[in-house]
Amino acid sequence: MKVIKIGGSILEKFLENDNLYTVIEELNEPVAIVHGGGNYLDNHADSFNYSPKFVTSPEGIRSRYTDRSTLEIFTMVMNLINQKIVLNLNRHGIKAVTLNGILKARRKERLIILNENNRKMAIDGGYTGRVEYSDPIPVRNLMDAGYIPVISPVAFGGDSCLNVDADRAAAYVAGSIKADTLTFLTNVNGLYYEDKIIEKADTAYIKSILKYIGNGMDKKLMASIEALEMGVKQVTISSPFHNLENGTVICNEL
Amino acid sequence: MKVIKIGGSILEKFLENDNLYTVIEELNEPVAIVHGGGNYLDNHADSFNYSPKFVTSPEGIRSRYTDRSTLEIFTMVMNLINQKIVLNLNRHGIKAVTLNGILKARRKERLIILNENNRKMAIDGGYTGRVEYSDPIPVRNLMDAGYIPVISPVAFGGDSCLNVDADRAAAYVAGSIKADTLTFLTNVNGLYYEDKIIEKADTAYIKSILKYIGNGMDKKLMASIEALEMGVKQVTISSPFHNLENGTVICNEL
Amino acid sequence: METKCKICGEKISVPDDSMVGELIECGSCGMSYEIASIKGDIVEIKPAENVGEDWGE
Amino acid sequence: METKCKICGEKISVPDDSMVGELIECGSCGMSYEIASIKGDIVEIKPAENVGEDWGE
Ligand SMILES: [Zn+2]
Ligand SMILES: [Zn+2]
Repeated sequence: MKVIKIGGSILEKFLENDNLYTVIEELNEPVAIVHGGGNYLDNHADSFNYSPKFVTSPEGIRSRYTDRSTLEIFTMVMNLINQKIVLNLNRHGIKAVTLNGILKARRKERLIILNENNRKMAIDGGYTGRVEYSDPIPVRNLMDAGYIPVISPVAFGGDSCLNVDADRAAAYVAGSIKADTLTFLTNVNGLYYEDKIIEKADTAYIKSILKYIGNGMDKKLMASIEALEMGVKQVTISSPFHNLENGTVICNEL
Repeated sequence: MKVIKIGGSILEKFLENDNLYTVIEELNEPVAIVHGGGNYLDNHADSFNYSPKFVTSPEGIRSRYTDRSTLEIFTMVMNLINQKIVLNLNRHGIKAVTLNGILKARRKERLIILNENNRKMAIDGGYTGRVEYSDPIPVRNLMDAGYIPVISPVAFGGDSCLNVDADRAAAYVAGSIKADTLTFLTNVNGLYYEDKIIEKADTAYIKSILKYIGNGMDKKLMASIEALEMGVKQVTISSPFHNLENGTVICNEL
Repeated sequence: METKCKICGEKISVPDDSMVGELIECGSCGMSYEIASIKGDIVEIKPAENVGEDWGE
Repeated sequence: METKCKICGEKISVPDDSMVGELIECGSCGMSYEIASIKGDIVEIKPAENVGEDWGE
């Protein structure tokens, strides 16, 4: 069993070119898909009448601020992306269905941002959360029956829906069903460190270099470690437009 | 096994009051939910930046015209409603998940409307469709595992998503899994004809009075007949705020 | 304007402000047509498709 | 403005344009605080929660 995470510009390319099915056809095993879509939302903000709101973390990272109205648009756009993925796969004879409502998260009560005086400040956390649970039963049921469940980065928590990180959501989905492989499809063909690609690494090594890795990839690595700790056998980070078997492979122990 | 259709003002009341769980708790059998939401979309049009477009049929019935941009908003809002239903149920300890991608429909190529000269005219059908298939396997799988699949009135057909009638979608879902009962929850406590409620009827009788029944209820009756012809044992039309066992019961034969 | 029924050959009168897409009926045999094109006074018609009700939500 | 560390009792200076919610640190013991309220010159503080990164999509 395999879980594939698709997000960022790769996701937009898949939707545009309607070629996600080629990736699925290469695989010969049951698969679940977790998608992201923050990029998509920002790139299509106008058409959804959405004014992106961002805050800056003390580390200087700009991130979406999910207030109440953002949450509503966020969940609608994630569901739209989900539907497009399912439609694209069905169109090519691949049985896929939307499966949502299986993720639970803890709402972040507070976020630390840099305010206009460039000083750290705690603000209401809005509607983001940290994934804490993925129900394996519906996922495994559908996979066993030959369907690809397609899962959005929306979780329930604190009496609301929450915007959750799709990398971490994928880690929990994979961990909960004890997937053999969790694959992050990205626009680079693996993890680069000191100008060369890392073909194979264990979690101890990944932890040791984590602080030198740029934003975006570092989140994938943290999610990879979580997935492996939950019992996933290996994590791969690769580009769908290169050989899926290439890229970076991470295991608990080499 | 039971399929429940919720739409119209009842749906909005359930979402507002967060009391759909009370209906589910009364039942003691596996259930699937199909929801509508045309009303919800129209009543919240502003907040979705949506300008409703309507056309009038030769019979004088005003209906939504689903052009490309309406389709996108339609599918997003239906998914939002779906998510709200699933959240409401989960919040009260009822296991429910979003299940979409199981409906297939035939796109309507042409619609007949009344134009500004009050003459009949054929226009492009836009993105509505007639449900032709519901995949029973994912629905039954989830129900067998103890989950309530919540299904939106969005189908695939002609290379696109399509806006489909939720009553008919519910009929196909119920028919495909050979449900014992299909229940339409409405804001009236059954089918009224000649000023009194009909407690029990067979399809022959329903067909004989169909043309005297007002818009809205007539669609439910047509969907009821379809469901019964597909093997559903009985259809009930009732108000959730009265006794669910009251209302109108329709069977193939009394 | 006018056109001719493809079934019974009778004349069908067409209002001057008709648009492409409008449906007309032969008064003689009852056949339904859709206006396919209007060029000057020449009205081309094609048999109307039978379209049932199915409006979605 | 200033306030006093709840752990070591040292003075912590607070910029005049500070807002409720801003985080300040005791220069002496390193304890982190969040400004709970500012009334005139009186700055109330509470221990800052430890908040990890989790921004969603
Ligand atoms: Zn004729
Ligand atoms: Zn101190």
